[in-house]
Amino acid sequence: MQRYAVAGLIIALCLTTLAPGSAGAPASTVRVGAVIPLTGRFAGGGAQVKAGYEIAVEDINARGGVRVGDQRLPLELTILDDESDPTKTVSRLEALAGQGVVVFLGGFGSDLHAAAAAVAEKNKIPYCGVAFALHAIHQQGFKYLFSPFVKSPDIAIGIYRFLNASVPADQRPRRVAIFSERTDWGRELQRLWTTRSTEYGYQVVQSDEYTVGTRDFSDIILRAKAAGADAVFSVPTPPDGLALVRQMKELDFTPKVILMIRAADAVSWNQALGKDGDYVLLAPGWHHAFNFPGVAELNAKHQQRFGRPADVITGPSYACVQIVADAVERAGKLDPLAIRDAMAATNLQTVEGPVRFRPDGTGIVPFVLVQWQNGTQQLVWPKELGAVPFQYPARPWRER
Amino acid sequence: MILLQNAIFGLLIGGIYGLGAVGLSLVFGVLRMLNVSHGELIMLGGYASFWLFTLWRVDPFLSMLVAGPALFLIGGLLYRILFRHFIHFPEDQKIKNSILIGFGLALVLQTLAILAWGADERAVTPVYAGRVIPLGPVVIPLSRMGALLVAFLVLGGLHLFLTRTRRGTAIRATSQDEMAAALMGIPVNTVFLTAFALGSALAGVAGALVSVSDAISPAIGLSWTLKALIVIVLGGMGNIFGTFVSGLFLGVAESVSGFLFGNVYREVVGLVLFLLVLSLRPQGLFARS
Amino acid sequence: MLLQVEGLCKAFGGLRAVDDLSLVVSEGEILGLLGPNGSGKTTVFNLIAGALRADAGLVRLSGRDITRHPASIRTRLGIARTFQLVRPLPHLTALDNVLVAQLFGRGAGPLRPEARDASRRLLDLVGLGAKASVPGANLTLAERKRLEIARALATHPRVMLLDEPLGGLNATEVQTALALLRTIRADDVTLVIVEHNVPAVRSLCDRIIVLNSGRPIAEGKPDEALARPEVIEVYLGR
Amino acid sequence: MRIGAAVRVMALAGAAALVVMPAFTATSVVLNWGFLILLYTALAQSWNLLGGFGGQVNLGHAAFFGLGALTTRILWLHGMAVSAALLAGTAAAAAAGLVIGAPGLRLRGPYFAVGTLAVAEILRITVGNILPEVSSLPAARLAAYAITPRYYLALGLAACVTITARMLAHSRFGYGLAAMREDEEVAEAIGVSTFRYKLLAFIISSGFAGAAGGVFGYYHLSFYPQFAFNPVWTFDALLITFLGGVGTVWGPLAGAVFFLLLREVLALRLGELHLLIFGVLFILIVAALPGGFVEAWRSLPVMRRELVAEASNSVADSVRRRRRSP
Repeated sequence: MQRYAVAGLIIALCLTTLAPGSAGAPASTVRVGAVIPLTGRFAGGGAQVKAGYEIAVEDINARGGVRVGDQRLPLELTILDDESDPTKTVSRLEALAGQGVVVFLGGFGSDLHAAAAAVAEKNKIPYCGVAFALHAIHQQGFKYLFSPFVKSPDIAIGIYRFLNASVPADQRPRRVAIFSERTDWGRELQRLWTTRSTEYGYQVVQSDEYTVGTRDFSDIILRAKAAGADAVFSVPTPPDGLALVRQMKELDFTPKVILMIRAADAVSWNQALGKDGDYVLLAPGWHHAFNFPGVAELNAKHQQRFGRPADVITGPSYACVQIVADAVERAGKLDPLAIRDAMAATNLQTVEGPVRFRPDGTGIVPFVLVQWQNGTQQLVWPKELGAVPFQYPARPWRER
Repeated sequence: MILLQNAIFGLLIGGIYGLGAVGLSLVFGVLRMLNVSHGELIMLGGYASFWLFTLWRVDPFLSMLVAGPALFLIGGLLYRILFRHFIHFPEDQKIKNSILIGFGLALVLQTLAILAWGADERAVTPVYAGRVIPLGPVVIPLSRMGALLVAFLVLGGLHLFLTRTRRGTAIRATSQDEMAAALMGIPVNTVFLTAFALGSALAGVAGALVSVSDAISPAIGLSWTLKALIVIVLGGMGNIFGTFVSGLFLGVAESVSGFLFGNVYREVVGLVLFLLVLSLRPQGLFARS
Repeated sequence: MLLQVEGLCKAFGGLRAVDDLSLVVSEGEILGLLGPNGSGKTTVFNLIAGALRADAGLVRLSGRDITRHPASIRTRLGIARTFQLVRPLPHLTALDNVLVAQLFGRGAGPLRPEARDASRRLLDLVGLGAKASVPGANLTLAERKRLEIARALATHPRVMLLDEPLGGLNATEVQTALALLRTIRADDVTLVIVEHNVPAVRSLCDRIIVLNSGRPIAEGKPDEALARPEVIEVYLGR
Repeated sequence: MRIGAAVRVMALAGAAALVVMPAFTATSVVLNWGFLILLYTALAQSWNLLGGFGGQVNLGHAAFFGLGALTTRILWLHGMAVSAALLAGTAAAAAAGLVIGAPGLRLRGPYFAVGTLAVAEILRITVGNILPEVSSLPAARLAAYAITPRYYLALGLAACVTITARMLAHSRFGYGLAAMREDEEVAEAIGVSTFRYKLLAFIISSGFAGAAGGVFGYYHLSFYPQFAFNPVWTFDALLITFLGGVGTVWGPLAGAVFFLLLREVLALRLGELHLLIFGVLFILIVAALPGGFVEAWRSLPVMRRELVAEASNSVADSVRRRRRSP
């Protein structure tokens, strides 16, 4: 008997939550929707994105909100979790679209972005997302997709330019091994790194593919070692990155340069690896040492909330909201199409520097490289944004 | 040489596969329940080890001694609160409902872990991590070798417990025939509780080892549960020794085939081997006949 | 010659459960299979019904070789069997238990009301008419035994293999069951029975075969065969 | 009887509402939810055909969903009509069911379950290796995208699978499956060719899973081909079936409505906590109704009768109670 009471209660509860929520009186706020992975495999990155959005919305609303035509409206941000599952991304974005959202903010991770951008395109609602470097998404003729974030083509040449500028010619690494993840992004970068290598004076000597979630990299590492590679480029997920570093140490393979985009983005990298995490380079698109206006305030707020300066993905996420607010102001009305056009014409100073968009929606943003030095992420490139010296070559594991 | 090195790494990974699966196998063998949140219990064990190390620099091999008992208690509680209600259901109902409860529990544990500790990947790197024992042309990583040894010891201890102690014998008797055990005066309800708690404790120990060799995050549970399922079926359901050996077998098979067929197909080849074994020995490698 | 077995062999590991067994069953007779526990009686049933594959030997039904046929085909050709440890389909009602057999046995047809009626008549025949809607798992042992027989009958068998149909029944139930078996025989169904109840066997069977260690040691009319010294030795010797 | 009539009326009304719904809702969110519920109903029911009616727990169902999705999507994007592409996807999945089922169904119980899981994982990883690029609808297709036809496809498929299940439950084939589920050896002994029946059920189940995958491939804007092979498709189907009532005709529908609505509503309302609450409610429901929704519904009249009996037979009850006390 009690069983049925419990069941009945839960079902009743579900029905009450089903009742339509407040539709929101039109035009009293600027409604912005974001679907972010807060649980599941991308949750770590999603948390950084969420922090950026929330702090930015808070800041803008503290300054009185967004001027739309002749009135000032606050931003109203709805954040939903998609559990790192693209089907849920779609259904939840559709739910937001149904609630009268005028702009979407993006989540984290290429596959979720790919799903989300298409929903935005279909609903004709502008979409501003960071934390995905996959360039292929931008090559489908989408009109509503904007991403003020560094993309694979820039990453591909950026690392070579950086090495050529930071390391004297006689000490440069020459032989590159690519640990290539078998995903579209991994392959995109592998292709670009390989094709652009010779013009900058490098040779890709080894290029092995692996699948996400691999636990044993010894064959790949030993082949790279045997090929005499002195630089390793890769875009692993955090667990794969951890495993790679550990096994490189066990197999005593210390290339002079270790580039691990994405895996080393989170501050937990250092906690997980200690000294072994040092010397690793990452290309996160942003760093809290940037000397652009607003960065110091962002860092202060982040420090207050999380006890550390803003994370590398938090900055670009913050910039997204700045760009959206600016576009809404210039559009002068809460019309997605007008906001889209305004966004395409963006020319704004943000926490990630001056941002403009190319016709394909990719942002013209600085390419940055960050290096783990003594347990902290230090900006090492570009020089004009406050970079510290690049520690080179990586010290052999045994001597740390 | 790469092949040999590969095989060694595979063996070390396989030890964790085996230990991760043994707990699930024990619970299934005795209770006929499939706890699909087993991977989440491994995750909790991993976090225990991570925090003990990060806050007080406790060595992960010591923190196993905390993670195991802690998960023993948690497992006991979970059994008392959630799983006990289905224990006297017919077998198919038991399996069905334990899967459902385990699914809900997995969601709860994952979300709690994110709320408490964030979603970032965690791992433990003690000072000796990455040290190796050179052995001719190949190397044996120290910490992972230690993990394999611990897995052996834990398994041996479990074996002794099951064969040499009264309670262990009661557990084995109950897994053979619940009704007969009850008629012989074995307190089957206590046995069920003990077996579930013990299975959880094994997950805790496995989790502590995972934190040394792998990454811990709230989302890792499902992949460990799936791997454990394959390992226990490969070894023969409910056979603890078989489970462990088939873990080693799977680890080596994956690594070696990664070398032979390309890294991206390592898991595929491991699974194909699994299916081959099933087709030749439909009751698993070490089934009790 | 309805059923014919030639040189049947079956070993489990090192144990020879059935060892070069040959026997024949004629149309309309009741044959008893006797023997101490472990003498291979149930294995013989399993081999004839197709639940086990023979290592060697032949099984023929009306001269047709069915040694390689799976159990379901043999059932459809007219061999029905009951199980020593009764096995009703637990979640199906008594009626549905019989109905499935009706639908799939020899001369099976589609699911029509007539099939259900026929099943109901069979339940009535075995005296389970009142239990038609009770799930198999909820029947008593005697009821399950009768359900097994009704289920086997529903496949319209030519020969029925009954594995200890009287086991575990009390005296009254045994009499009811014997009456039922005679009725079945009167309907031209040939019966092969494994049974330990010697008085029942004497009164029911036309002929018996006594097995020991998978081999026949005596054959003939019940009284004669049971009086043979080999048989007495096997039963009483140890 | 009265309840039976009420159910029939409700079912008819519900079906009518589902059919006309697109005409009345302006927002696509409701249709999206409707679509997902119908898709999951179809997928869960397709699992139920083998797992529920036939008792063969298939943990590799995602493989057939994925094959259907992949085949349909590729053919459709290459210019084939959706209907033809869907048929091809269904056929591909059914064919795979034959190829995998013929050897696989010789395994029993947990060995079959985990064996199919392994097959699905092999396919998932291989598809991920061969087709690592995201499959997005081209801009032109996006511009022409409408949810309504997808919704009707899902509705048609869900109806089709449910009707199949209903026919199955009342057919000779269904009786054969039931006998096999209860006791394979007995089923053989009464003339059921268990292997043929299992295989046939497996093929039908896979075919419908493929059709569901095809509808998904036609619906989803952008996903990695590998994603349709993800084990969550198996587990969601299994959970929904278990929750609603395994081996029943209406269980998958009831389970899908509850599962999807609760999950999506909580996700919209509760932000970060939604999975926690979902998990807790899920556990409570399972603890309260361990037999699933359909069984609970069936026992409702019994329960009501007991309630009435308790009220009217209070005298008899008290006598009984007195007798019990020494």
